[in-house]
Amino acid sequence: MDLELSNDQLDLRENIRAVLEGACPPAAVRAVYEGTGNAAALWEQMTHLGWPGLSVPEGAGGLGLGFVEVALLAEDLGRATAPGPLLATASQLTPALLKAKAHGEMEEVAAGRRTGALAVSERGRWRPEKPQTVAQPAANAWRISGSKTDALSGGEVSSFAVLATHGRTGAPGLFLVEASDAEARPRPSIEPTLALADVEFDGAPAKALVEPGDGSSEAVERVLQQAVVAMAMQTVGACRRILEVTLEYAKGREQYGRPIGSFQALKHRLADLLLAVERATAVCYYASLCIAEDNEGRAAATHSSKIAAGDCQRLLARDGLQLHGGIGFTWENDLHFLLKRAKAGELLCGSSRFHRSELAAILGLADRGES
Amino acid sequence: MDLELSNDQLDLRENIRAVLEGACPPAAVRAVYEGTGNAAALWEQMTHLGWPGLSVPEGAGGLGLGFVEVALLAEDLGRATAPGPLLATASQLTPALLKAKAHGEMEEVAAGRRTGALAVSERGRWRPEKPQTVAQPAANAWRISGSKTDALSGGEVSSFAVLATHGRTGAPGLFLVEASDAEARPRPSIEPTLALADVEFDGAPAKALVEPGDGSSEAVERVLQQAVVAMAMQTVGACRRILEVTLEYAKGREQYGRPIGSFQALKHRLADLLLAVERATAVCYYASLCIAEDNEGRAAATHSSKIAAGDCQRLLARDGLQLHGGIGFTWENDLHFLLKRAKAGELLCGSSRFHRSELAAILGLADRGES
Amino acid sequence: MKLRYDDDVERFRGQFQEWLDENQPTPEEMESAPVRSSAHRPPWARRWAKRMFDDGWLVPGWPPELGGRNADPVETLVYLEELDNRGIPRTTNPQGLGIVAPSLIDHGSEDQIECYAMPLLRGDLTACLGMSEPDAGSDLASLKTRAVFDGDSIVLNGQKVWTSGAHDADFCFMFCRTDPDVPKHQGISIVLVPMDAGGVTVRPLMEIVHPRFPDLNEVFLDDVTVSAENLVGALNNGWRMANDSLAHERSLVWLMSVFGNEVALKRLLELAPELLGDLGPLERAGAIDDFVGLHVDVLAARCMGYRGFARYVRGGTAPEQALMKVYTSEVRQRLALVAAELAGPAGLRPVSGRDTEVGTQEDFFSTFAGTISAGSSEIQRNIIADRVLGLPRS
Amino acid sequence: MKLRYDDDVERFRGQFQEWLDENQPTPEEMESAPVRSSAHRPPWARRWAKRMFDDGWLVPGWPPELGGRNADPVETLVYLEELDNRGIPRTTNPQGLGIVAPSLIDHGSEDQIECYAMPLLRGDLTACLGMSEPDAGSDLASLKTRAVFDGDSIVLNGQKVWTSGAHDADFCFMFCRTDPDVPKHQGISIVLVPMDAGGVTVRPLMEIVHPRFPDLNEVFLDDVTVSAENLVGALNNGWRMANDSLAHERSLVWLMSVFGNEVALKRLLELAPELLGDLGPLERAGAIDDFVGLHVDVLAARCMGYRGFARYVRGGTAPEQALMKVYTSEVRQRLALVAAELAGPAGLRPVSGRDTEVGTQEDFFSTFAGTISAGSSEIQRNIIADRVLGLPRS
Repeated sequence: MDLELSNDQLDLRENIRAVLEGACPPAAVRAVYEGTGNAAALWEQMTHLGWPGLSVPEGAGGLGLGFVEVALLAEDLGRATAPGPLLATASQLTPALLKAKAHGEMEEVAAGRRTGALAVSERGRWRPEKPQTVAQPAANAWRISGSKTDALSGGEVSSFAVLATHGRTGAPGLFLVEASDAEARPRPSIEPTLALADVEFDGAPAKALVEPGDGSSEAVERVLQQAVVAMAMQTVGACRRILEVTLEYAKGREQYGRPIGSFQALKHRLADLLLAVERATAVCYYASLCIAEDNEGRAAATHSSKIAAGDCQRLLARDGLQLHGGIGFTWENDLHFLLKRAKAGELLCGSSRFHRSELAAILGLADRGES
Repeated sequence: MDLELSNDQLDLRENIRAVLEGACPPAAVRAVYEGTGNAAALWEQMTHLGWPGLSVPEGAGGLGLGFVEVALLAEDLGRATAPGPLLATASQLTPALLKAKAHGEMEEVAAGRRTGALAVSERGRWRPEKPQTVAQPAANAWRISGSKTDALSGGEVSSFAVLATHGRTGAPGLFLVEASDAEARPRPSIEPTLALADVEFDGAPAKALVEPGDGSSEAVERVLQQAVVAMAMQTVGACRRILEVTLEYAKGREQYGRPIGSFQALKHRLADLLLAVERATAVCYYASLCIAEDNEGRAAATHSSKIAAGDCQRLLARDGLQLHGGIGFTWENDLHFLLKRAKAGELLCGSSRFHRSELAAILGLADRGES
Repeated sequence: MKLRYDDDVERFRGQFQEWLDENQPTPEEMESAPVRSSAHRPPWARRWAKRMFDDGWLVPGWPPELGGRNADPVETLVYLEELDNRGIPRTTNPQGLGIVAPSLIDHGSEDQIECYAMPLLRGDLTACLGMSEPDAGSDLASLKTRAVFDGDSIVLNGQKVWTSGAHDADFCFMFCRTDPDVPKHQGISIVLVPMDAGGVTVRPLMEIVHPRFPDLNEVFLDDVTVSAENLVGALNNGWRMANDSLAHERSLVWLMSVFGNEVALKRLLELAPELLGDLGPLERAGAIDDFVGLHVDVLAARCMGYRGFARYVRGGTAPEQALMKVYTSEVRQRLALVAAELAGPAGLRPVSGRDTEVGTQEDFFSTFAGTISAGSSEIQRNIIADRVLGLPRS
Repeated sequence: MKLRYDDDVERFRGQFQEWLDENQPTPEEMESAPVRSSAHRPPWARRWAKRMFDDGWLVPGWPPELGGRNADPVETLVYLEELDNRGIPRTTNPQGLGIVAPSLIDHGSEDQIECYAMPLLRGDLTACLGMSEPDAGSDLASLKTRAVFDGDSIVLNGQKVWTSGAHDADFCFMFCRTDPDVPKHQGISIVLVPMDAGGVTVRPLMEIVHPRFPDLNEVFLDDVTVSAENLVGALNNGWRMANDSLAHERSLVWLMSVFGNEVALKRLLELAPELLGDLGPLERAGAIDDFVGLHVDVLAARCMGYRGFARYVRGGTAPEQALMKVYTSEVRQRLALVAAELAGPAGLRPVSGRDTEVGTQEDFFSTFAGTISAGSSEIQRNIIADRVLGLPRS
């Protein structure tokens, strides 16, 4: 097992990081937080670089890369607390389009003309096993009805990949609905760059990306796994950046005549922070690789990645803020963008608790019903 | 609420501690561990001081003190890792005799002629709600049948207070059985001073201390609560001693030219150890007071005391051993007596996990069935 | 040990309860003008302070002329319990009542007592505390703000930070350096600085929670000139007075945290049906187990506090304030974390006022005020290690 | 990134598997004479060492004349995976094979290689490592054991402690001070000391677990005289050689801990029905949640190890051994704690041999060997902070 990035992957990451450092500095994030700016210019630049089509096949105008590369992108989007619909489009819509071999829509994505997010959660919970949203077959199309919550970038995407069950058979499927056919209500949030929204579907016309029926359950699972791992990865990206800025602060800030980073109690805690970040990174990479290679350990690895990311954010958000002292508590310091991004990452695509109970079922420790 | 000892209680504790330091030094404990000595002389001295009758009424030859004093005794017995049947007799048998107003037996206890322990656990678990052991009424007596495990000092006491249910009604009761009428099998154990034994009752003649019937369930609970709090308290006593010897070690042991207790990372951990000990002590005192004053918060406080003692032993045993380094890993250092006593205290009279689930039920968070 | 107090203490409690029934501020009053910072005193709070002062319930342990009734510590404890039980704030300017006023009464001139301390007590003024500085943080001995005597005046220059309520306070109890040539902890003095004095600039610091309700400030002093009579106590005696002033009521500050945690736990348990509602069995069990742990945590804080207080009352060692601070603030943080994670994405909503709500991420972030300010948890652990455990200095 | 190795690596694995099928020690052999210490080599283990050496499977990365086949690091990894998968010990004298033999081959004289290193490899001798001393602990630079040259002899005096396997070893790779007048980390040399030399006294230290199977020893050196030819490498070069010798195979030591944790987790999950059997629903859920956490912990150790190894193979930075050590040993400890608490009083039973059983308190205590020895977790965290994070020295 080789869990280190290839040279191509390292180059890609370096490129992504350089672009985001230039185009999405904390000042740009601050503008979104304070309502004085938006992600339009950033989106344009990313489109120009072909990032929306990162995993879209070359034949459809994309870069033709795999899920590991999507995960790398997610990591750096988290690191930069980047606003805009790229994370949703690359890790939520595109996997569904790929599964459907939806050539036309993928072309639109690659060209930056279509963005999208999964609409999975209902009543505030990511519970993909039991969606209440229903898909009714109709002439030439499907009709989707139901209420979804907490769609990522839901306030700004142009389409949704909606998880719904067949009105008659109860089999799950994924359905493409144009945002103009749904009603998205942005949610007031302390993390405005994610543009979370609740979305109402009232008989919205839809195209099936994963048609409900034999094997649809597994196909849906595969799409959702990518969303989960990417969300874990972006959380860890934010956390690694928390570690970096905390280290910088600890090295520079003096107290009692010496840098606080020379106090042994802080050193040991910073060592534990590194451990938590490395641990979560390694599990996320492993999960992304299992997905990319369609390995049978995929599901367990997916849950594990979100659990490890959860442990990571819990520790990094706490100690990152604590070790910054008062300065990290001020709005004018950039730390809080990272804290809020890391926390939001825990809450989206299923909490640690949810994935722990799912993993228990996979490990045979609890019935699916019990979990 | 006043949770500090009175002057009389402080005097009592000072007295107990002085006696145990003289009569039960680590060398005496070591002799029990290595099979070269026993607790006979210690027992004689304790009897001489009237400790077995600590909470026996003065009219029956005891000292007539209350449960807070029993808890204080337990704390110091844990601190000294004292061998012998005093903990069992004072905190398990005597509460049952008190409940039964069994004057004759209490006289025997006060005179040091009767010792005893509860026989509650079955198949390795403290599950007072569902004993399989059965009491059948017979002419002039009861007959007890069943298998009990892990009786404290079970290998050396002269009698057992057995938890059993009425063969017909299923109501619980407590029954006094002489050890000579039962078959006690000592268990090989890494904590030999506790003399744990499994006990078999095969139609053993018994006297009811708590007669099965109306209100017997609550009466049994009150007796068992005392055993639980005393066990928590003895665990905390051992833990406080772990803290003391670890502090001594940290102050004296030099590494890299300075005492290891001057390294900040260790200082912070030692501060947390103190916190854990103070926390558990305070909750145990509170629980013992609730029992002594028969307060309605008794049950919740009892569970809380065992939970806090569990948290305490988990941290103190780990860091106590870790901070001692290799020396604490050697048989010839006395630390391990304390480690093993603290660990055994967690396992007896119900684990933290058990008491957590009971407390959940009391708090209304889970049905009794669910807990 | 005993669970209940003696009868005379309970009679004292009854007296206070009766008085409260008649005099406590109404919910309508309190909601009419929410408190926006720790030195903000809306009209109702002013009336409330004056009423307490006049009837001897403001600082029960003091004599009647200072707003008290010569109560003993146990009576004071019972008094605070009653306020907490009813959720009534004793003051909206805790540093003014708890630190500045007592310090002035101990060390101030007659004029200072009359013009500053008594108005503080009667509700006519509020005060802030000028201690922290940008490069000193928790290290008071490193402070740099200069105060230079110039005839009958004192001229101050420098910068303070994390000054709670400075934008709403009437004056500042300002720590400054009056002799730069002696060792650091010597040469510090205290000067009373009216916040409207020329050269005082206050810049509120927006916080990462409720950014619209700032409490912390930067305070810039640019040739601020005040009368030499504004010097508090002896010159260069500020370090000792600081230690004294922080010790005021130290024996009872833990109580507020204990109650705060109990209120938060109560709220969490009220929310439980909603938070646990649609969780699967394993998730639900995990959450319940967390609740149980928090219950023990909160109970333990109460037991530790009351135990330490009982020792203090008997004249034993001072209660281990560092232990209580680190413990109660970290329990509150754990509680906030459990609640906020259970709430899911709904917990990302911004809260509307200064008070955060259990079950939001803002509540979680707000708990860091407790673990960072007034001596961070790290500093408290140093204190425990050095002073309680007697470990050798690093 | 990829989950599987290249075909040629898998062919190498197949070759080794075939060889193992033919040659690995049988369970009967192994049970016939259990290994009682880390320098004990029962007859079957001796035969096994010789067989591996002769067929080039002892140290695959070395040339055939040293018991290898010039394998590359990935092949060596695969080789270790196979041994671990089958639960076959590569050696019963890990310090001899992993540290002493390679150090001698790097730094020793021809005679030393022939008389000490090769017999170590072929299974004819076992060695122990004389590093720790009573007052030095993990601080090698403070060692006091003196070695004085006297004509053709070296005379040693001093005391070692925590010397694993000293009571079963044939000789000791002894660190001693040969020049007391230079700074502490200079003036250290390495001398080969036969354990049957006059003046050597070995006192096994009973441990708090399996006290009947001691591994650690005190070693007293009282005018022990050995030939001057027993000096290893250059005089006063011991500090550097120590660092070299500990670096041997550092790139793969993590693998053993990763496998050890996986074996322990497997055992825990096998025990699950028994451990969970009669628990109530909430207790059961809590235990399951712990198991899930441990599963992630163990998986993460594997992922971190393999990730670091991949970097190392590409010539990147050395794998962060300190991180792996602290992590894997603490995971193992958590696992032991969960299992031992679940086992209830039954877990107090003493275990019968040197190997502890998951689900006993002895197993929990035994895990402290991992968090204390070979650089405690505290020292590893110092190393991470200083060398990986680049934090300023305390």
